[in-house]
This record gives sequence, C-alpha cells and structure tokens, in this order.
Amino acid sequence: MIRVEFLGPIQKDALALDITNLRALATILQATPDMKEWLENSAIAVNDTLVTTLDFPLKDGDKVSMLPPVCGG
Amino acid sequence: MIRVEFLGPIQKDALALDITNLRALATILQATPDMKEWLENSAIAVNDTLVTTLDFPLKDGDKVSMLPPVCGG
Amino acid sequence: MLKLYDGGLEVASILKEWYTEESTSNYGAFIPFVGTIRDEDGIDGLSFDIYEPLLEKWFEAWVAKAKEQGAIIKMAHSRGDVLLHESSYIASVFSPKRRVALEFIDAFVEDFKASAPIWKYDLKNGERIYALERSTAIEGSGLLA
Amino acid sequence: MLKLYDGGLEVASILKEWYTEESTSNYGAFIPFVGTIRDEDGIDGLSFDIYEPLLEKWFEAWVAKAKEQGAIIKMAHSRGDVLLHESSYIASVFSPKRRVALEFIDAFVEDFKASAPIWKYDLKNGERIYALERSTAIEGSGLLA
Repeated sequence: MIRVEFLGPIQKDALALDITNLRALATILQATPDMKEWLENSAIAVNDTLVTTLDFPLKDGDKVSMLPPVCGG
Repeated sequence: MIRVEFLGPIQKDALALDITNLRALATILQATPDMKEWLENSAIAVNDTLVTTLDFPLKDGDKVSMLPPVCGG
Repeated sequence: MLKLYDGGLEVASILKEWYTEESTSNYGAFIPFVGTIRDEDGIDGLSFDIYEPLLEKWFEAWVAKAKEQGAIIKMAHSRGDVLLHESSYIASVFSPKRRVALEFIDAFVEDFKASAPIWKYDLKNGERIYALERSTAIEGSGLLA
Repeated sequence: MLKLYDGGLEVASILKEWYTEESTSNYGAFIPFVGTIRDEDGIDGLSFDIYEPLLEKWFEAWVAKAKEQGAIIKMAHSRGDVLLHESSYIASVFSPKRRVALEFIDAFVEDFKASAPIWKYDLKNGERIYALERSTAIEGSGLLA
C-alpha cells in the first residue's frame, strides 16, 4: 500500500492506494475532481525526497507527498 | 593659514602653511623626509570632503587631511 | 541548527543565543536575516504550515554547503499564526570571512523562498486565506499534470 | 544612526535596541552584519583609529542612498582596542522587501571596507602595528605623489 498525502493548502484527506509507480498516481489524480490546478503547480516527494520522473518506482509502505507552491519567511 | 592634518598611522604633527592650492602642498610634502609612501597611498580631503584635483583652491582657515589606506570592521 | 516555534519569534533573545553560542568559534562574520510581518493589504497577520520532514532535509543540504565553505547556518521559523509586526523567520550564517557570509546569506534566503516546504496564509476577517499569488511552485512542479 | 563605542561592542543589546526601535516601522526585512575579531596571526586583538567628521559624511551619503530605496541603515563601530572574539562592527539595513535589504547590506559593507576612514592596528606583544597589508587605499589616493 502507498500512502499519498496532500500538503499545505490542498484540502484533501490522505489516500491509500495499490500502485507501483507515479504514472498510475497521475492517472488517478487526473480523474479526481478539483485536482487539476494542484497537479499543475505541485511538486512530488517520495519518502520526503523530491522526484522528477513519472517512472519512479513505488514499493509497499512508500509515502508520496504533493507539495503546492511555497512561501516561507 | 591652512592646517594640514596627518591621520591614522601617519606619525606626523599637523602643519600650518601659507599656501593657496594643493599643488603647493604636494611640492612641500614631496620634499619632506619619510613621506614618499604616504603620498602614494593616501587620499586627500579638504574640509572633510575628498578631493581629486591638485588645482583645488585653498583659502584661509581650510583644513587639509591626509588619509592613508583604511580598514574598518 | 533549525528550530521551529509556535507563533512569532523572540528575535532579540534568539539572536543573543546564536551569537553567544558561537562567541569563541572564531567566525569573523555573522549575518542574520530577520523577516517581519508587514501591515499591508488589510491583513491581521500571517499563518504558516510547515512540512517538517522535508524542511529538515532541505536545511541539512544547506548545512553541508555551508560546511564546504567553513561556514555554519542557523535558522528559526514560526508555525501557525504570526501577528502584524511580529517576526516569523530568522536565517543566519557565520563564516570566517565576510565575502562568504554576504554571498551565502543571499543564496540561502532566496532558495528558502523558492524551495522550503512552508505555506503562507493571510489572516483576514477571521479567515485563513492561502497566499497563492505570492507563492512559488517548487522546481519540478507539474510532474503529475 | 551611527554610533561609536570605546572598545568591543555589546552585540546582543545593540541588536535588541535596533530591532525594538523599528518594531512598528513596517520593515519586512532586517539584516545586520556583525564583524568579530578572529584569533589569527598570533594577535591579542585589534585597535582602531577613526576620523569621525569624514566617517559621518560617508555614513550620511549612505543614509541618503538607503532612503531612495525606502530603507534605513544603522551602524556601530569600536574605537580603540578590541580583544579576540569581541565584535568591533555592526552594519545593518531595514527595508520593506528582502531583495533591497540583501543587495544593500552587501554594497554598504563593501564600500565601508573600501572607503570608511578607519585605521586598523594589530595588537601584538604589547605593540600596536598598522595593518597596512590588509588596508585599502581610498579611491583617488596618490593625488599629492
């Protein structure tokens, strides 16, 4: 099982999904209402490391985080 | 009378001179022992404003300061 | 040293603490950057969410960069609500020489604004409104779009 | 605000004073630069001579530059002897936005090193030795040579 967390202003509960890569997650979230803008402006981390390829493999227990635009300070 | 002050590490008492421009001061100091290095590396202020031309006119009561290399902080 | 605080920062005491901690470490330059909430756009303050695991990783990468230059960094940030004229952010660098410190604080603060996983909200009329238009998409965003 | 002190600076209390003075002035960024005496080359400390009339003019010119950008500056410097690990210099800028502050502190500190009429001496074995090799000739030097 993969846990998917939506951080900061994204008002969405975490998901538990049976997927093996980010491409599958993209497919699911693209079909989810009200996610389009967040998909466009958010970065993705797997186990708290930012990733830049959809082919990133996921294994049981991994945590995927979706990070919308930031503004600290 | 013009007062000439030697600042910081220049170990020299102030002078009182009857001169009307910096060119005359240059002539006097070039003939003064142990001044060569200071003349080369020092800036000149008249009444606490830095000047960049030897033709700068001096009038009675003016203060000329000789400022060797600086290092604040 | 990265420390998160609930609410506004006690700036004077944090700066004193950091300066004192390094008082015999032989750093010639110390530069803190202090960020304070401005009274603008009719806000009552700002509020912050932080994703701490990734913030710590981001910070550790900068600790390593600092170390390469013989420098160290210390940072403090607020969690939750911070009112007008309170401070929410202090970043700082200590280094042997001034050029390293001056260049490092600039690069560090700019990357913080662009990359640190912190979300800002305006506090206005009892609401907490995400400051999307002042926020920056992290590099590589849009991967799942 | 330019203030000169005899001996080492009380850094924490000066920073607290400056921060407090501007606590409701609505500046979003505050950056102090603190210079501290390093233990190196076997010195016991440093000593400073200052030509105050010209330092004040130099500082006022930077106050005017700051004002053009909506910023203010505050500076403190030591006169006379400052021992190892004591601080002799604090420059600071307050501005509405961070970019102005980051760029200003760099330009201000660099021009200070190149132009401010302050002379530095190493304190070593009871002697006060002019630090010529670490000093910078003011722009326009050599006029009388």
